[in-house]
Amino acid sequence: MKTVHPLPDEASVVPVRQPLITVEKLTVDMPLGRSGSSVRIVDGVDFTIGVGERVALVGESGSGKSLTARALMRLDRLAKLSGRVDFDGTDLLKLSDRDMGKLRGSSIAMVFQDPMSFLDPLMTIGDQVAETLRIRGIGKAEARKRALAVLDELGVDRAAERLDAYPHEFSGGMRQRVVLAMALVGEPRLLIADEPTTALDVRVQDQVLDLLDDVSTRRGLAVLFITHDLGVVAGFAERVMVMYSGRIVEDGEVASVFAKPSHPYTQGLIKAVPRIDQDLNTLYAIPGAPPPPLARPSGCPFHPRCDQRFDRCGVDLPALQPVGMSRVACHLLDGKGA
Amino acid sequence: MLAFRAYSWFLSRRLGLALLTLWGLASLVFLMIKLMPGDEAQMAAGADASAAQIEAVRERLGLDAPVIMQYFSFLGRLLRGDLGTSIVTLQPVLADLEKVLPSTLELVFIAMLLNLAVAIPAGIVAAYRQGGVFDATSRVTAVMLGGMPAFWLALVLQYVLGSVWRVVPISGQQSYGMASPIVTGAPTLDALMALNVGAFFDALHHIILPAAVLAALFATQIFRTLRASLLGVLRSDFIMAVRAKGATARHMLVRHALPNSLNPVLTLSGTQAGAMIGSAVLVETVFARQGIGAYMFNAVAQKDAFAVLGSVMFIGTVVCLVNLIVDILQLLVDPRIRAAQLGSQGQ
Amino acid sequence: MTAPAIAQPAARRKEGFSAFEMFVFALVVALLAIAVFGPFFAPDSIYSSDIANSLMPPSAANWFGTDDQGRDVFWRLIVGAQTTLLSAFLVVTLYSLIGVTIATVAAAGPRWLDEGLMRITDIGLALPGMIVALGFAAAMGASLRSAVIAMAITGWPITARMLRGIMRQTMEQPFVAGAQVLGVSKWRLMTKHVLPNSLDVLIVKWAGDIGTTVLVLASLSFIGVGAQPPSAEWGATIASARGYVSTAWWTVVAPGAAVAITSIAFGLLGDIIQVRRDPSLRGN
Amino acid sequence: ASAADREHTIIVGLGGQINTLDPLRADYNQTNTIISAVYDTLVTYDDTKLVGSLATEYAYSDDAKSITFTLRPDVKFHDGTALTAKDVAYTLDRLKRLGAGVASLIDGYDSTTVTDDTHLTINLSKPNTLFLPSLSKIYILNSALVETNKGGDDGQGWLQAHDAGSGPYVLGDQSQAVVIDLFPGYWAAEAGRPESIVFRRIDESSTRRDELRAGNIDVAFGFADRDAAAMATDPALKVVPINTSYQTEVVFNTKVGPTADPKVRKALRMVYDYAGGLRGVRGGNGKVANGPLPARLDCRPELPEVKRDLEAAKAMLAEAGASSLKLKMNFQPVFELQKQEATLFQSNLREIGIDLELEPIAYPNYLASLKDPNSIPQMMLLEDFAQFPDAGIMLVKGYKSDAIGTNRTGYANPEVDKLLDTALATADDAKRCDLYKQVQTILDNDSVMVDMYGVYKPAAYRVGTLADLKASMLATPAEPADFRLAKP
Amino acid sequence: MLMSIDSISKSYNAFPNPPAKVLHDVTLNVDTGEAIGLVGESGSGKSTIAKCMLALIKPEEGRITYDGIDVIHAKGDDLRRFRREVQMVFQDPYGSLNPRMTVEELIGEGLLIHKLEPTAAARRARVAEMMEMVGLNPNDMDRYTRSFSGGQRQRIAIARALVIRPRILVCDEPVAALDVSVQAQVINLLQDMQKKLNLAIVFVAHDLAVVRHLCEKIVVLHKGKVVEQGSRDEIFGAPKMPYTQSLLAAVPVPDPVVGRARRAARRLETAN
Ligand SMILES: Nc1ncnc2c1ncn2[C@@H]1O[C@H](COP(=O)(O)OP(=O)(O)OP(=O)(O)O)[C@@H](O)[C@H]1O
Ligand SMILES: Nc1ncnc2c1ncn2[C@@H]1O[C@H](COP(=O)(O)OP(=O)(O)OP(=O)(O)O)[C@@H](O)[C@H]1O
Ligand SMILES: [Mg+2]
Ligand SMILES: [Mg+2]
Repeated sequence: MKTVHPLPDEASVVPVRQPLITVEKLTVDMPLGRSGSSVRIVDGVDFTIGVGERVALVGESGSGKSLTARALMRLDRLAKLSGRVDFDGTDLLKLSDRDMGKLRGSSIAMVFQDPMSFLDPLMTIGDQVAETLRIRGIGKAEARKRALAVLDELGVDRAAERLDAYPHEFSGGMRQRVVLAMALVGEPRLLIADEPTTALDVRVQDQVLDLLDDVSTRRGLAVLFITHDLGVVAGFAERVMVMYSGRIVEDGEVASVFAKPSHPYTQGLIKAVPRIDQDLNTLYAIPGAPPPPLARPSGCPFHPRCDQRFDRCGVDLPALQPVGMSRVACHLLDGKGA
Repeated sequence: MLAFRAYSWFLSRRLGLALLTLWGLASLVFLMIKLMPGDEAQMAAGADASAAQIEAVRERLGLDAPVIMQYFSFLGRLLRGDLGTSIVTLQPVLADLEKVLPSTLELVFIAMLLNLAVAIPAGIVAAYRQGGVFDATSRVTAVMLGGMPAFWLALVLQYVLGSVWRVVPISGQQSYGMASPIVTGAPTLDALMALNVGAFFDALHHIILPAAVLAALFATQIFRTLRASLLGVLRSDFIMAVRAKGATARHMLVRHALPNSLNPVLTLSGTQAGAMIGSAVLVETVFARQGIGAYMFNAVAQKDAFAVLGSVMFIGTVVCLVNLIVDILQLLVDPRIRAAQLGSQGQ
Repeated sequence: MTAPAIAQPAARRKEGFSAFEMFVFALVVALLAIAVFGPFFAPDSIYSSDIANSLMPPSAANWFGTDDQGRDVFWRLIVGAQTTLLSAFLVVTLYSLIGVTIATVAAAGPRWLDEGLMRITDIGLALPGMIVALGFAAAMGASLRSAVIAMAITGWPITARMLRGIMRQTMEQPFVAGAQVLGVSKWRLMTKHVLPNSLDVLIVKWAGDIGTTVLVLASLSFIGVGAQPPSAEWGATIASARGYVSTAWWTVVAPGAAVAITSIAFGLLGDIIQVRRDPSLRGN
Repeated sequence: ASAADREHTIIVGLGGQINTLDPLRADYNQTNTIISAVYDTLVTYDDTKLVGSLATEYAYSDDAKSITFTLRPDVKFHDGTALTAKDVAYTLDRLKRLGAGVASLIDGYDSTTVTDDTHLTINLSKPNTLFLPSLSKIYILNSALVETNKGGDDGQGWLQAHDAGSGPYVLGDQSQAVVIDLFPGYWAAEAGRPESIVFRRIDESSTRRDELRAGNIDVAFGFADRDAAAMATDPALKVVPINTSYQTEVVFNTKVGPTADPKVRKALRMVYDYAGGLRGVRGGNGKVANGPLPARLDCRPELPEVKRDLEAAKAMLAEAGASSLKLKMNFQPVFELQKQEATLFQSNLREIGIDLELEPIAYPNYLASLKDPNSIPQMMLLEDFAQFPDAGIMLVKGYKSDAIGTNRTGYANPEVDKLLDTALATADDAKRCDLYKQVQTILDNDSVMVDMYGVYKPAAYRVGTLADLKASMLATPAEPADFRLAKP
Repeated sequence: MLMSIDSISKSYNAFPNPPAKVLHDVTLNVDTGEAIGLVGESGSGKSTIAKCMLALIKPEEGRITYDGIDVIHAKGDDLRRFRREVQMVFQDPYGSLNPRMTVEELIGEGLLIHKLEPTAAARRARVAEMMEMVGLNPNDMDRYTRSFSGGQRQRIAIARALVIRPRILVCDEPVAALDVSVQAQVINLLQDMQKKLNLAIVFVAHDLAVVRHLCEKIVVLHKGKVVEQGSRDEIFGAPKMPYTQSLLAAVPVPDPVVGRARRAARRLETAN
């Protein structure tokens, strides 16, 4: 049944793509209690995703990946957003709530981390998948038919029978397919997948990745893939953006970033992953833990954990600058490093 | 077929437990009454009865038997659906209850309707517009209403609305000449059955203030519970998923948020049903309604053992029944509970 | 290798109190202060009938007027605060103790014990509190003591039921298995690990219950069970004034307002605790 | 309600539960009020005077062991059958069989000899001059009707909601409220009786007041004095302080405890603020008492009113060696005014350093406590009243040493016992009266109670509905049969 | 042989359906000082085995013996010794520490209840020493765990388990909830401790790369059955069973070249 899609030859030149979504100086502030003060979680993020492009956003827990993703769809009711999110020529941050609502699900869709908690436990699978269409005024029978088609496409076996089942009756992998079906049924152009495989075990994760791979290729769908697992990135994405403490610290083609990571944080992340295909030695561990948004260190937020830091790191915030094919935010690359 | 068996198993188990509870309740109250001082035979024989007369009555009513025997004969009669005879009215307790129950049930039912009809929409709006003007005012109102003694509120409102402004009747269940033929005993229902619109509205007019007073305290509880529960649900991930599909606020609230936050509200209204009948005593007294509250109160005052037992058994039955209904509703609302309780894996 | 000292601030920062919260605290403190110290300032005459001056409207001498015995309504309210709040605290404490004990035993015990206790709890839930109070009043004489005991023995089932459910949930938490693996005794497991992590919700309930209990005590007085003359307990005060709504409104309004304010203050206190515990419930 | 129009209907606001309409239960006040209009008795009271009703003539035998009656010939039950001596016999025999309710009044009934339809003789097991007055509470049943509906309980269940009487009213529709309708064939028909009388239960005095003001009811009884005062200014209402046999009093346990000492009792009598209580609690609706029996009864001696005198009370207590007493008084919490009187007494006693604990007591408990002098409350606040206006019944039930269960003071005085026994066998009214007076003087000297005041029960009606409101000594405060429309 | 698990079976009640058997005749042994990896997909029964090993639940069939103690029926002194010598670290670093206890109380609890250190001062010293050892700052002893990060909590959990010097430490997916960077810290710590304390470790995980790093012996579970067990080299070098092979194949590799190649190969395989 499955079509096997030939993998791009990594020697081939990266195709020049039409930009689909362009994010400029995006910041996300979250309110703190009732005091009226807020904390900046995402701090001036710029990036572009081309039509049909697969981009991975990686970073440790709490670095702001999810908030960035949700900001693109304006899903956090409490978040204060600023900057520009240009989608197909319109600035999403300036749209009315109604118009934004129309865009959601049909132009941009989202798949979430924990498939269980992102399904309404009281509604049948079929209704939930069809809901995206029903909201748009499509008739019940038609919506159901299309839901069934998407579920079939995603390899849910006996899909017709299972339309009337409830989420709790599905296994983790199946649920993730359902969530994916919910996102795809509206035929969006950009899919934001927020850690869609983190809660799954390796084998199921693998299946879901294959699925995403197939669907995005077949539909020419752009995917923003959020994860903290570099292994997953390597096998799936074309481009990777590394996020640390609310900022992008490195952004480049997957091949070049993995081959020669520029930022010490990226280097650390890659070294810290235990690998099945290499000799055993002590794992490299980045010391310490990422800073919470309220206690970001001055200068480069990574400097307290960085083993290549020097004086300037504690003072100046490095900007994201082009370095070869990539962009990197690190003072080391200013040529003045150790 | 499988589902049917699962449901009947569930129901019979619940009914069994309810019967067990009722038996425990009956035993407890029986014991309590027998421990109370006062002589039933004397109450039956009359205040001025002589010792010999009292003894004669005692024998006739079977009160000379040891308490344990009385207990067993009480249980035996109970099994045959006989709640015993009141020593005050000298009537079968069941017959007495038939007269007073409909009125109380009507009051409690309408109060419950009012309670839910006000509290649920208010809770939804308050939770969705958390921090807004409606949220603030409704929360303050809830706290205020919940803080007043029910009978006090009843007295004050009765005076202001009934006696001074005359917008509602002061007391009673219907106006003179408005009685419909008794079918159920509940004036509103009887009026409906007699197709007497005037009588129906008259009865409704009489019940509205008592029911509102009774509902006030309970509505504040429902409101607060629903609001808290909804806030929790609104924060949950799948609500975000629904929003990501482009759903309108209304759709999201009605189709997703509300069903998911109903469970604690259902549980609460189950416990409220019993408490409402208990509180009905106060409201019935103030508004001069003839219900089980007044009957039971009188029965305790007169040490009318079987009347008390009968009333308590009735309230207990209602509580058990309501809880059973709540269980079933929870089952219907939530497929997970259905799976857990009925054991079917959704085939 | 020692990791650097933790840079993280406390997960939830201490927030200042809003003006409203300060107001509620002040109200509760004021009520408690009145309950504790009020009686020291009250004139002796609050227990002496001055029948010639009964049912006098509010005046400079009697701020809230006088009651049917000609006693000063204001001072009786002040003195009654002590009895009222003390009884309410007593009731809530008593039934909480019973409830916590039953819930703990049920949660810790074998299945049959749990089932048995829960059936007893069901019976308790189905038992109308009013009837038990009337029964107690008949057996022990109608007095505040009977009312308190009756409320204590009818109040526990809800606590027990809720707490047992919460405790069962808590017992599913991995840290409980962790303690079991360490070999802690059942007693320590329940008291040190399970109970402290289950009481949160109930503490909110109890704060609110103080107010509710004041209300129920008032209702019991209304049906003749409760504090007896010459006690200035608020419920008894309202109950005996109930016939004067139109003829001497001050005797009804003043104690009713006292009960309402108290119940509202403690209710709000419960709300505040709850919001502190779970800030998402906050309104403004 | 009924077919009668509102004009000719009187709606009564009645406090308290109407448990049953079985004449057996005429000992319940609410029951008695209603059935007094549905049934007839052999004899009745015109104010305090015993007069014939169904009986035109009656007489004790010389030994007071039997009574002969001559009945009216023209009395019909509501179903049209004639009332005869047989029905009287049936009624009394049934009561004796059942032994409950008003049966306690005919204790000592032996049998009835029916001579013919209108003549009969009642035989007693021992001389009992109280028997005849007691018959004023015994409602005569339609024997044939009860017999056909007797069921398993001698007709008790049936009589609950059905009538078997011959009185001026028949039981009407009982669905929402108790309704009685005029009986056209009444033997003593009089013009002006309402077509229908509706009894609505309204417990709270203030609610009755407001309903009366609003015109939803026409007449109501038992008002709190404060409400009566408030209504007195309303020109649409007429307030009538009904003076029957009610007396507020505190009875002592004369057998055990500190109150067994007559000196202590006497001292305590001098403490209560009679005038203050009457004015403050009762709104002046009453009169300070003198003597153990209510002032409205006949056969009372001229006893002095007790005066409040704290100094004398203290001196008396000192003399009795009981200066710092701790006492306990019971009262019935359902009666708000009694609670106020109890509170006042408590406050009065504190003035002379006596600590009085108040404890409410439910009526069944109180009755049960009377079975043993040791359990009789030390002091009990009561609003006492006579079931029928005869001094003898109150004295015999209340103070004879063998009246266990109704003797509320544990009083045992051979001299009183002897005087009362003599009275029970004395058919001559004047002589009997004299004996009663002697007993009352002894009781008063013995200070068996704090006799506070006779109380008048305010009743009120809407001007233009009733012509008047007449007090009744039998069905207090008023008998519906006495109602007359203002505009018939 | 320190602990032997001898053909145990375990079912969970699914009333009113028949009980579901989740372990079928599982047999495995733990030797002093060795690290065993327990791998398998979600629901394969790994946690169930771990719980049986700790006597948190009882298998219906089979025997579990620890150093002469019949674990399933142990009571009194035997049970106490077992509880001291076999310890556990859980997956969820947020739920597995009692939030109402300070770090000192948490780590010191074992010392207290097993009466290993009679005085409070001595216990404090031991706790400090242990915190030092797992890389925590002893100054944080009086704090509650809510302000600690996931990795730090896992360190506390490890310290809590190790302070009473157990001989076996069962870890149920201790790094699954942690970030890669922190995961490496915890794995290194466990490895370190195993060597220092001559500890036997039973390591439950579904990430084979991690298991490979830590364990010299691997047990592969599938649907409650042991499908393959052997040394690290056997399992990773030449897996015999297809299930093991599929597990291995699914492990992502953080290298675009290798990773894509592996996936392409595997997909061709499954497509055929
Ligand atoms: N509603 C909110 N209010 C305040 N702070 C928030 C809120 N949601 C998230 N945060 C904070 O924002 C930061 C980034 O959160 P985010 O969920 O974007 O991280 P993430 O990179 O997706 O991490 P993870 O891998 O754990 O999903 C965290 O420190 C989190 O505590
Ligand atoms: N308490 C329980 N009651 C009923 N079934 C259970 C219970 N605990 C586990 N199971 C079932 O037993 C099977 C094995 O569960 P177990 O937790 O041992 O798996 P696991 O290998 O640890 O999986 P994971 O990787 O998801 O933690 C699963 O199918 C699970 O649903
Ligand atoms: Mg995230
Ligand atoms: Mg597991």
